[in-house]
Amino acid sequence: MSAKLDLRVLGPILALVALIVVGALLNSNFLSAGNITNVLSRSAFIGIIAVGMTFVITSGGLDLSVGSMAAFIAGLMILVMNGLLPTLGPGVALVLVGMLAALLAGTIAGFVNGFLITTMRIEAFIVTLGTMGIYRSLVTWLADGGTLSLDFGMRTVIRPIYYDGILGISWPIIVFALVATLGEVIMRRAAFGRHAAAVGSNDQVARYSSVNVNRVRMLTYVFLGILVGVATIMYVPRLGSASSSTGVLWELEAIAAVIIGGTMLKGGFGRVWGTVIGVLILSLIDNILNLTDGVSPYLNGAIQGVIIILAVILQRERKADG
Amino acid sequence: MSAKLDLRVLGPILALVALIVVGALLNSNFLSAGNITNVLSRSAFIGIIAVGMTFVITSGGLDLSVGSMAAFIAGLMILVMNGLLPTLGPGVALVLVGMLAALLAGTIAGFVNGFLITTMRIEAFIVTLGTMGIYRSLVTWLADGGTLSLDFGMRTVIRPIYYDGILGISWPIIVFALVATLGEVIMRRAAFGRHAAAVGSNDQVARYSSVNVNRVRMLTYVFLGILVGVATIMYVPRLGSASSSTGVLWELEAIAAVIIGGTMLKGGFGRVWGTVIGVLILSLIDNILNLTDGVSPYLNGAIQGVIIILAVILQRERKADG
Amino acid sequence: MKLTLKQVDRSFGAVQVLYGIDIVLAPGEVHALIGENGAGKSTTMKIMSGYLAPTAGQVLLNDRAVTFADSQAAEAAGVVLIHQEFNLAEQLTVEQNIFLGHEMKRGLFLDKRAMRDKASALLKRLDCNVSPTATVRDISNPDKQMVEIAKALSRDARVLIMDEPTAVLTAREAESLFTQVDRLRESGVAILFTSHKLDEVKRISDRMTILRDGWVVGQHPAEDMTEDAMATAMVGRDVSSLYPVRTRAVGHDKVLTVRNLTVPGYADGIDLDLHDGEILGLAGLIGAGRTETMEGLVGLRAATGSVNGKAPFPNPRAALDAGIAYLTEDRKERGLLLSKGMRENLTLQSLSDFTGLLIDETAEDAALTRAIADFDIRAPHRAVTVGNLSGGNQQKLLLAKTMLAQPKIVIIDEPTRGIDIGTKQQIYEFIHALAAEGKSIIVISSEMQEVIGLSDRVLVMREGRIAGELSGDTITEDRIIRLATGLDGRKDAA
Amino acid sequence: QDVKVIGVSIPAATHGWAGGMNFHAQQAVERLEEVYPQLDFVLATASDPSKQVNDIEDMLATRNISALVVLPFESEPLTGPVKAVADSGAWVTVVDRGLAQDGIEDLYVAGDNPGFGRVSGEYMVSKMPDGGKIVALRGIPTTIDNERVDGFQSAIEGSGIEIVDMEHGNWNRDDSFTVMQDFLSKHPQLDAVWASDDDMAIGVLAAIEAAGRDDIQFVLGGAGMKEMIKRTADGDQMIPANVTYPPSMIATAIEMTAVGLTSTAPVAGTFTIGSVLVTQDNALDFYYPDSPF
Ligand SMILES: Nc1ncnc2c1ncn2[C@@H]1O[C@H](COP(=O)(O)OP(=O)(O)OP(=O)(O)O)[C@@H](O)[C@H]1O
Ligand SMILES: Nc1ncnc2c1ncn2[C@@H]1O[C@H](COP(=O)(O)OP(=O)(O)OP(=O)(O)O)[C@@H](O)[C@H]1O
Ligand SMILES: O[C@@H]1[C@@H](O)[C@H](O)OC[C@H]1O
Ligand SMILES: [Mg+2]
Ligand SMILES: [Mg+2]
Repeated sequence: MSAKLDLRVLGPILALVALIVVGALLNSNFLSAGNITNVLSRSAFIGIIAVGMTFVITSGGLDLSVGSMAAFIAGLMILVMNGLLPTLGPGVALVLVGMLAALLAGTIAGFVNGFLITTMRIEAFIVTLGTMGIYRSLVTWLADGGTLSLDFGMRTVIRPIYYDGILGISWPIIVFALVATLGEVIMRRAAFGRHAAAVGSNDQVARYSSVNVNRVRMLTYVFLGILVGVATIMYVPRLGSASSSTGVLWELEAIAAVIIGGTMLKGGFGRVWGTVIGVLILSLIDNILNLTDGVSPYLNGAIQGVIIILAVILQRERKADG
Repeated sequence: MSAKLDLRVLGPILALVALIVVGALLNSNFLSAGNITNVLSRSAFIGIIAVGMTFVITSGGLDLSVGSMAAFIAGLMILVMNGLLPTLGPGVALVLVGMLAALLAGTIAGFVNGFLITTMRIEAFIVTLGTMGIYRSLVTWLADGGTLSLDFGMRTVIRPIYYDGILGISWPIIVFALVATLGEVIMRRAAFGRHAAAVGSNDQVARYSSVNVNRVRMLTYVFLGILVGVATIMYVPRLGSASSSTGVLWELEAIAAVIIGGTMLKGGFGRVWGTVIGVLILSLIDNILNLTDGVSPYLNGAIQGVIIILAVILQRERKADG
Repeated sequence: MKLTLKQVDRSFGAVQVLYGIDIVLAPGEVHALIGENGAGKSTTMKIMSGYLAPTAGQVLLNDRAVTFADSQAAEAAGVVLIHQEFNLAEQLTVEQNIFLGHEMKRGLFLDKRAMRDKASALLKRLDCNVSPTATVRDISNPDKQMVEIAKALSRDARVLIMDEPTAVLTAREAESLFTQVDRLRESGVAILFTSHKLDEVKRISDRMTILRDGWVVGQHPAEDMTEDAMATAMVGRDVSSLYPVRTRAVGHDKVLTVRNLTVPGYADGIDLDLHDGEILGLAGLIGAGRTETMEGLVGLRAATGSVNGKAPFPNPRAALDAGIAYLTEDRKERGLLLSKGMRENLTLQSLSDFTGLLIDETAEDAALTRAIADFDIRAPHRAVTVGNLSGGNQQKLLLAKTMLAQPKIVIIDEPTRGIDIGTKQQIYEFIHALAAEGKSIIVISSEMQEVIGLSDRVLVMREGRIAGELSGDTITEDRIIRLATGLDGRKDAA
Repeated sequence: QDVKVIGVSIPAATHGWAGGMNFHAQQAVERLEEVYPQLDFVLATASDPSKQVNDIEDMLATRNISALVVLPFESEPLTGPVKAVADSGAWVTVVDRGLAQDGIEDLYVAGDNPGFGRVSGEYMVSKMPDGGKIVALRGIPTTIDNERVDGFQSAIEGSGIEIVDMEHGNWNRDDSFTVMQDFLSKHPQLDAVWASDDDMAIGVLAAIEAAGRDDIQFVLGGAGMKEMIKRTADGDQMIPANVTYPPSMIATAIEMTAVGLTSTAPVAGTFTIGSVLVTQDNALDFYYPDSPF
């Protein structure tokens, strides 16, 4: 029992440590401040989304739409800022309006998913597969098949949100850390986290225990939508543009991170810190592949696949016997 | 109870009929023999795979790797046939060898997924996300980033497998119909179908009822792997080539078809004929969009998304009250 | 608070299961609801507590008609139901389950310490020493039941309704529960409970209502009713001789020889022999490891040692092929597919007997017809989802399912849990009939009387080992208890 | 002597042309590593713009690159990050798709997408002086595709050629097969097809052949896939021409960068690889049987 527990807890950590050791051996710059900042900052997008995904999955749901949603929100945020630029001028006010738009759009998008899943009682897989197609289409349409770009003057104003920070720690890292901490606290210390797990474990029981099951489910999707908005706020300053290729496959990465971190796909148990480790593992695989030569780039996907499976083998439960 | 049952049964059929009516109204060629043959033949790949996916999902599993697996097997089949061409010459023997190779590769690929999921006890989502990356990478690598093409002489020999048929019905349609019928019979009338549903419904109960749970799970993946092989055998003759873009997103389409057809994503209940309808719905959406003017092609994805959700709304269960 | 049902009817689809029920639950009174399996006890209780709405008639609280929108509304009004089947989230801890939906908070955050303390206190009051931080999935059935009870107690019920709360409890645990019931009665709570253990009904209730086929057939003060009278009122016939007389002697052939069977963590060095036509009782306290031993024997758990001179069965299929079937004590999680119909459940274990190339559904239907008759399964209709069968009828279906596989040796874990007394008698007769055919049976039971009444020979387990063997006249309650608790027998039990 | 590192960042091989480009990049790297012992190469392939930015960041932070050769997935998102590389003092070579801001790169090996569309359009007009009905297949929705389609449309303007239908075939054989089948059901009479890419042309040809339609006189693909060039050279009436957009431009760029880094030869500036019309007459000049594309 305790050995099993330890492995499930230690598994992802071991995988992460192993990757770090490999990285450090392969390249002396791997542990440089610059590289660490790079890896952590870029993990923030998927990371912030994956924290929200942890709640959705814990409560027995799934969201395939987050990647397209991020693209759509990024496009919207850019359109709003470009549109208001003549009125508000390139300054903090406009940035704030852009952020607000992103958060609002995320909230609404999360609400729409939640509504269709809870009130209309459609499988989450189908709903979010549908909205995934819808958002991807909409951003392509908004961009007329091309790229939506933030006005160039505005870009310099907004750039610091991704590239600057305080005390040498960049904003995306700070925001990711805050979101993760908040998520961990809510999962473990707030009634909402418990209710999410209860709903995922057995929604009948939860309902009979006076938990408002639909409300909890709905909130997980809204919460995730808002976090997609937050991730987008970090993303737009980095690239200053959005297109139909923005956020492609983010949903799979986020879900993979959640599961690598030890959350159960069937719901009932979630671990936010595990998700953070899952996200870091996925980012590091990419980073390490870039540190080395000699492997055909065609095989990157294969190596990623193998490492993902290995990372999870480390934490599998013992052969069930009862 | 009975009203609900009817809706769950009728839902997908209604959606299909609605689509057919819309198609016929929008374009007079929609119901032409040519168009019907086109749509049905194209549906065969996803359709054959989705029949296998129905069993996997019914028994509580999932397989994200089928699209890449199809690409990889197609690549392999082409390499084998090109390689043996000098020895065997361009004839039926070589085609048979190619088919055998595809079936064998499918069996092995299904076995590998099944082994990692059952014996190694890793989440199906992670295993098949991993193998999805692996197969995609491998086919890219085999093709050196480009396209693997069947020798030109061979192509004419193999072409009839996709384009010809008997009594005016093309082979892919015949094979799809056979696979679907067989699947339906196995699901409803064979012990294996019962066992798959039992395992997906409650694997403990199945185990206590002397059902070899791991064997059933394993067989669903192997069965699916073989069907991916069969789908590939239909696919290669069509264009005579395979590349890293072969089979992209087939997994999502197959899973969506299964769920639109009324099989439960959580497992425990599966309906093969529903899956067939799901596949047809998805194909028809594409077909109708191509036959219609006036909609920006950028919005195709959005329309697809909306229709998928609508199709499932038609069959949702009534609001549960416990 | 007083709760009244007035002329309550309830139907499921076309099938009516309750007819004009009148019951009054008075504050400070323990009311028992008794009746055969499927009589409508659980349905009545669900209506009282807002889980189901009546199709006709009224629910009154303190003489005012109320309509509970759902169970939360009932709970808010002080009416709490403990379900017949467990109603716990398996992946959550004991403490999380007890406070689910009613978490204690300090500011924005959960007050985990307070909840853990209160959970401990509640469990202690029930003499249950399961840890509040244990995951429910990992605790035993009796402990789950105690957690359910603790959960209900934590809700400060004014009307407490308990649906077969003692079905999975031992006499000792049931006694702790009754102590709490006495306390609640004194504090003016109105209590309704049901049980198929009529001695308990006698022991704890003040009044009782007897249901038969959805009708109230009698309401009496408890002191007016003997156990026999209750049984007769419920079943409509005399059931005083519960245990049949053996008609055939135990055979001489050993059909099962187990040596040094060890299930890591649960059982250590178990030896046992079983003869043809023998009924072997396996007694012991809950947690003694009886279930795990037998699960190890039939290949449901990893085990070492020898079974008939060979290694233990690798899986239950192999055991069944050798003619050994095990009937689980946990019908909900391990016994039946609750979302499927009776036919699929009945034939699941013996599907190969119904399958040539395809499943012979006609033969399956015939088997179901026979099972319904043989085991007196009362279902609203043949296509019913098994989860909608009454608890006792689920148990009968489970028995029928195991027997359909035609085992030569049957291991029955808690055969009559939740079974009404009339059917109990039938099941005992059935077990005897099996033995008379030369089949051998191992019965695990926490009901002392059952072990004594049925068995030719009894093995008593304690802490994973065989503490002693009793046969013939030595099979007495006293001897069993002494062995089970360690007063007699092997002292080296670890 | 100091070893200098050249980073090469390109989109992954997600469709035929990109596969060819990947192939040429790897060939060039292997070849140049032999030729220049003082050079090291780092090659990274990205499946989306964001991943490409990651790759470039990693090259800068961990591989101390002295030069970057980049074929931007998209112009806009790569502009900032590539500028950061340029600002760090490294040499920057941009290939094919330009950046959104002028003057960042030292060397620009440019493909000419509007030109690609224009040449294709002009050829159509020359083949159908009296006009006609055509259908067009588009690539993955991107700026490249938009530029090509715009170039094509302005070239056929007023010629009497009418595009009766246009859908995305996503530079993919299977998608274009499906789209073309449906176009054939919908339009009983067509004169030609602008497939705009050779992968798509293959799907289109298969659909036409299966339908047994003989109203369509020819299909114009693009990018110069070897099989298609061969058919043009052999005088296949259905594929009378091609328009180049050589995936080997990446190799040219890498090589020029290597030269620039190791010698004093002047390689800076813009080097446009124009899109050229290929017909039976000159087809053999564009036929590279050893290339995978
Ligand atoms: N949801 C339902 N749908 C259909 N029939 C139901 C449903 N719930 C209960 N029934 C039927 O109502 C009848 C009464 O069931 P109930 O559970 O109240 O019996 P019970 O007296 O509690 O029996 P037991 O002692 O076996 O628990 C049974 O025939 C049962 O099958
Ligand atoms: N010493 C113990 N303390 C607490 N729990 C225990 C102990 N021993 C066993 N258990 C738990 O008690 C549960 C019941 O054990 P088991 O099923 O072996 O008992 P049993 O003799 O079969 O009793 P029953 O079948 O009547 O429940 C098991 O799930 C086991 O985890
Ligand atoms: O990827 C594109 C390719 O398919 C097209 O043919 O040419 C331009 C490329 O960028
Ligand atoms: Mg009951
Ligand atoms: Mg037990």
